[in-house]
Amino acid sequence: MDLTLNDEQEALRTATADWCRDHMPLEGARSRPAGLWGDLETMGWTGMTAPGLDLDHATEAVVFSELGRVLAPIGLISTAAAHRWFADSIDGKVALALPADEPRDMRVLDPGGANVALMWTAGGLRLFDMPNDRTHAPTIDPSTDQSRQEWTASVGTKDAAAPLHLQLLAAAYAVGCADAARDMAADYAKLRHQFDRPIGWFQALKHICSDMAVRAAVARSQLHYAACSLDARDTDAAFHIAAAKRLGDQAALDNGRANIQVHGGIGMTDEAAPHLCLKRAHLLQFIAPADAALLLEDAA
Amino acid sequence: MDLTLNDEQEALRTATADWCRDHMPLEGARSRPAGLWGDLETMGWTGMTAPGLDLDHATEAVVFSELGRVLAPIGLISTAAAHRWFADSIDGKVALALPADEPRDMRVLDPGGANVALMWTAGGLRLFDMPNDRTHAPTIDPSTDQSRQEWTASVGTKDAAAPLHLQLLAAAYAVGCADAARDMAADYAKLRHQFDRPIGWFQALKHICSDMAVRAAVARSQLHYAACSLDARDTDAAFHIAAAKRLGDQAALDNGRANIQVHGGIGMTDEAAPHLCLKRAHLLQFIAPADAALLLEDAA
Amino acid sequence: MDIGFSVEETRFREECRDWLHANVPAEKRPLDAADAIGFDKAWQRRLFDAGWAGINWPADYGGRGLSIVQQVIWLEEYAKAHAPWIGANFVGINHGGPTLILNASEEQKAYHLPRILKGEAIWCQGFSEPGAGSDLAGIKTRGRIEGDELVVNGSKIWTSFAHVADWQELVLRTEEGSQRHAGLSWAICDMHAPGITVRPIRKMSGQTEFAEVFYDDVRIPLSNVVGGLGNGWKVAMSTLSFERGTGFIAEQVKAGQEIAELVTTARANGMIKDDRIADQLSQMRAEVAALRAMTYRNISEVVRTGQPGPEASVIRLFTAELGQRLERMAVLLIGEDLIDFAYGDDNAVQDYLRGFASTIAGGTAQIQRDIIGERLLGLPKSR
Amino acid sequence: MDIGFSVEETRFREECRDWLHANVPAEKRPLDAADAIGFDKAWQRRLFDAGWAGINWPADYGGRGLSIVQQVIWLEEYAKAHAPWIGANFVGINHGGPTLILNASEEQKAYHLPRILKGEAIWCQGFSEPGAGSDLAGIKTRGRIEGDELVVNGSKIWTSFAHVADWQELVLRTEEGSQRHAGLSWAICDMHAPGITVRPIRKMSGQTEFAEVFYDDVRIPLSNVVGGLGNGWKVAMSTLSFERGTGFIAEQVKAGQEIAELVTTARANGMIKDDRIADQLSQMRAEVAALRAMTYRNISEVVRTGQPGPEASVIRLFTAELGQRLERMAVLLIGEDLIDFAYGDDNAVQDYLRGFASTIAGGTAQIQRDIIGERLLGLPKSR
Repeated sequence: MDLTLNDEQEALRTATADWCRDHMPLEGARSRPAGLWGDLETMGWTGMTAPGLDLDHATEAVVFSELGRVLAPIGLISTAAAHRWFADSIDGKVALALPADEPRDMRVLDPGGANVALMWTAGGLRLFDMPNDRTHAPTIDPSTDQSRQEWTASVGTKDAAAPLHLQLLAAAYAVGCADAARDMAADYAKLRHQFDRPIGWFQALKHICSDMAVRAAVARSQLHYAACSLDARDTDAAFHIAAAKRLGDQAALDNGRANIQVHGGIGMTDEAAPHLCLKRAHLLQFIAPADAALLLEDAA
Repeated sequence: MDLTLNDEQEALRTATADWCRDHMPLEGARSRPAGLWGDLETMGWTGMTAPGLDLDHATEAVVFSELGRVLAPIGLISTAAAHRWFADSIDGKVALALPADEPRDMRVLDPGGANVALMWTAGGLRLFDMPNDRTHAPTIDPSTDQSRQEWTASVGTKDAAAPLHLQLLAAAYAVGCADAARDMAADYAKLRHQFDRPIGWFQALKHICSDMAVRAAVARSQLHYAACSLDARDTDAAFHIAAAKRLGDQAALDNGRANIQVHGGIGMTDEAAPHLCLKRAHLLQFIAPADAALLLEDAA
Repeated sequence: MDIGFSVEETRFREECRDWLHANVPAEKRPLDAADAIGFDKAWQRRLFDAGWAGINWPADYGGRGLSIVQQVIWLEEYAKAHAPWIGANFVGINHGGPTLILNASEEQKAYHLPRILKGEAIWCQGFSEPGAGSDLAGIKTRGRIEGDELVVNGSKIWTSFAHVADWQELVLRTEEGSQRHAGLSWAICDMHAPGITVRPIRKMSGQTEFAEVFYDDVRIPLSNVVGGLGNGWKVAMSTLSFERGTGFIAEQVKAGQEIAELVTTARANGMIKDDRIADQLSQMRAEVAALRAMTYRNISEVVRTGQPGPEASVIRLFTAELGQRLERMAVLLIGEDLIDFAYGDDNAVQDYLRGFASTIAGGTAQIQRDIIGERLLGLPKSR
Repeated sequence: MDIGFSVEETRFREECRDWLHANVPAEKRPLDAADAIGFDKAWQRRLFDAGWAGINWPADYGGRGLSIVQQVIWLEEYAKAHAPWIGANFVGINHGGPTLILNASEEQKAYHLPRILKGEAIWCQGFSEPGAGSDLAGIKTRGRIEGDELVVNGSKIWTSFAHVADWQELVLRTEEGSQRHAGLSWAICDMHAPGITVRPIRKMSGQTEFAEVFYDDVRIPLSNVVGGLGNGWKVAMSTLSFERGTGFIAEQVKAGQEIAELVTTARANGMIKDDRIADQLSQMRAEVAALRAMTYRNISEVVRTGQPGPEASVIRLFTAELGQRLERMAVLLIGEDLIDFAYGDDNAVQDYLRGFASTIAGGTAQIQRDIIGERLLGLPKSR
């Protein structure tokens, strides 16, 4: 039993964070450079657990929370899951389809540059072809486009671990998003002065930041535990991953809101970064959401 | 339209507060002197709206929130309502029966010295005889005993205003209880020093107190409005009284809890007063509770 | 205590209702700023001509000179009739005008008040600065006295309608080296004066309705100072006190409309069957009712004593936080369609995003809690 | 990262489980204090004799010298087996003993540690004072040095088990005129010494398990000072750091049992059909899982680096607040029977009332938030 990062994980985490700082900073989330996807593939993040690389989910969750922290493309989640479960059928970027009931149109997130979309449902993953003649519309998250499409031919997997895998990656993104908001708020609270002091000196602001730290730490611990439980193919893995997603989603949203309050007027502006975390957090609520009923089921 | 107290109301409020301070202080709630009930009758609080005195409910609500502030006997609520609606059938103190379904035993609050108990249900008020051979047991609220009894003969009123009247008085008690906790906390926050300052200087404590003030002010405003709406026999009176009870109950409970936190270690002791407010607040939750569904009904 | 209205007041309410019913424009207020200004001015003029502008403003300056209760009745009926937001006239009607009434010279009042009421002069506010937000006394924009003029340098931020405004209520430091609340003055600044630059700021909801304003040797006649040189803090506070009077009526009525709509929506889409949703809606219905009761209580206090009671600061905080809860519920009821929000959309998501301002602008929720603790409960000052 | 246990650890867990299964007393720990002390001592002796006392304490002083992970396993199995609360041995086992291990002389350790492990010596704490609660450095109890003794005067408060304790971990001011953290010492005080008076304090839940302790010229040999004169703050902090290590295991396992019971109860009485209840229970199940994950993570940190990580302060606050949420839910599920609570009852209402202590004792939730903001996020110190 060891829930700290091992040396290899720590090295990968640091390398991811360093690369993101230089090439994919959060502040640029709404207009990523054209060649970015190629770089992400080169870095190996699109297929960390795919046949060939075969890293464990714990390591993947650590890396994906770093990616989530800079609001990396949503398509990375679906692409990484697709490479693990449909390695033979795909090549390149895979967009993320939200669960829908036939024949209602599918909503596909981050469709740019993708030919197929991966749909998550609690019961499994399915891969759908995407039409060539599609229009991309904005979403609330300025980093993410969407398209709508009709139901097409699909391949699926019934492996129970597959939807858990995607849910875990989405949880990692949420934890990263919560971390980002916390750090942004704490940094601003040190920098910004009012009444001749840094605003973080005032308990009212300090405690908003402390609560952000609590939420992020709680969610991150559960994320790591959940990733390990998936690696161990624990019978409880579904429970633990759902718990991680729920806590991650809450942390992302609550921290996203708190971060704006800490920033005051600046936090409401479009040019400052806080709203990017908030809007990403809202989008994440709809991606592989945790099933509350599952969280009530008897532990194994 | 005037929601401030008129001169007569202000005079009655002050007189009530003064009398309570001298003869029925909050600190003595768990052991009231034997002759107290006679004094309460003499002061006229047991029948303010009864035939003869005929004060309005607005005035009664103002006075009852002062009584609730010192955790006056629960039986005052039922006695005042019974004198209004069953003036011919009763004399003296009336205990308060919680709603129950026949044939389950009735739970009767504050039975000491009473021969009859008034049961509140959303549909009406009913008066029950009480057996002579009964035992009194404590409740969570150290100021209030209870007894159990079987169903006896009863008289009832179907006047829709009757249960509203009792609910209004219970709401007034709750608002008073919330006020008491707020004042106790604010006083202690000025008195108690830590780190060479009054603890109320620290925003973390100050803001707990501020939130108590908000809850109490919100509940009190609604209480006054609700009382006026009953006096005016407004079609919305049931809604406004339910709203007042709900907000009053919440304010009493939340302020009760917050007051203990502000007091720290002392707040957890039996000899200090904060727990008296908390426990009264818990008891009040069961007295004429607000119906959430009613609060959703269309406004008239 | 009494929640009824007099016969005269009830008749007045009917007059308001009738006029509004016949005159509220069918078209919505334009979203585009350039179109909106024309709309706002025309609508304000129509209100003035029909006698609905400045109901409780002095008759000498174009008002009706009626009671504050009548003003409340008008505002309630106005909101109930879904009459258009007064938009660009907001600052003049709700801040600038009332401040002038309380503090300005006869000459200043005679010139400005009728123009505000007629929608001829648009005002904006100039209080906050990049370094002076919650700490309003940290103002650094300075006005050097040269002859009979102030020469102004510095900048203001979060100024709504700066790009269309004719006048600005500008609080600036007129005494060199003065600290905090001392040495500030409240001046009427001509927004068309040379040396003023306006930089629009885009909100996270997409609009650019506020801006940063820069002053480069802007000249303001000393005769435009209101309430005397060095009395700026006092003058500015008098506006805030007004805000805490009738300033909440519109928000309170709006909250009532919003909760009614939310209940209707939740019934229609079935989400009301979720006990969590139903419970929150019940809670907010009770809170909205209490907000009206508090507002009435506060108005009654103003009628009785001439000024709002100490609980006015509670209304401010409660209104802001209740408003945010309503907006969050509205967004929750939308479900997945939330994702479709895009800059420029005028819907519940936009209201939600804009709503973050309500616990920030005009004193953060944290500052409000300090004020409540200190003024209402007598706790020691933290700052 | 890995949540599995080694073969050796798994075998150890089975040993714990087997022994506990066979030995956990059928009768409950007595509620009456006088009976409880005999029970506590006998049970601790039984644990010691079977080799379960001080699993990770040094073997030289009666411990087993095993790993911290094995200690965690023992504590988990202990809680899962519903083994009795260690009661009067709590301070010796969880505070006094660990402090001595980290700071005491060979002689002090050799004398006290085995007696603690065997249940022969009961310890109590003497940190808080009437005027020094959240502000622990405000300690005023003073020890004047006379020859080779300290002569102690003052008082302590919130001392659990003071009336049955043999020894006290007493933090007092040994340097006259010293301020704050300086000039404090940590001494072993004989609770049977002349000059000590114990006044029991009744809690709002009815128990008198804690007390105020008064010192009137109480003499303590200087040889009972631990860690050197004037180093009391450092010594006391080392205990707190221990608390933030394995100190939460029992609470974490208990939280797991509580949430399971709440779900069972809510299913049985049908209240789980209320979406609000179901939702809160789901939420708490997720939170309890996260608490275990955090605790494991913290233990892993201790194993790896020898001390808990900075997030230990988060565990403390989260445990306290989650515990209160669980207790509130338990009381909610009782319904109207809550009314029947009376002093002396041992049920969910008592747990709820006692639970108010968890955001007060050992540092209020407010102080914990200061610590998290300052140590974890690097925000400026407020005090």
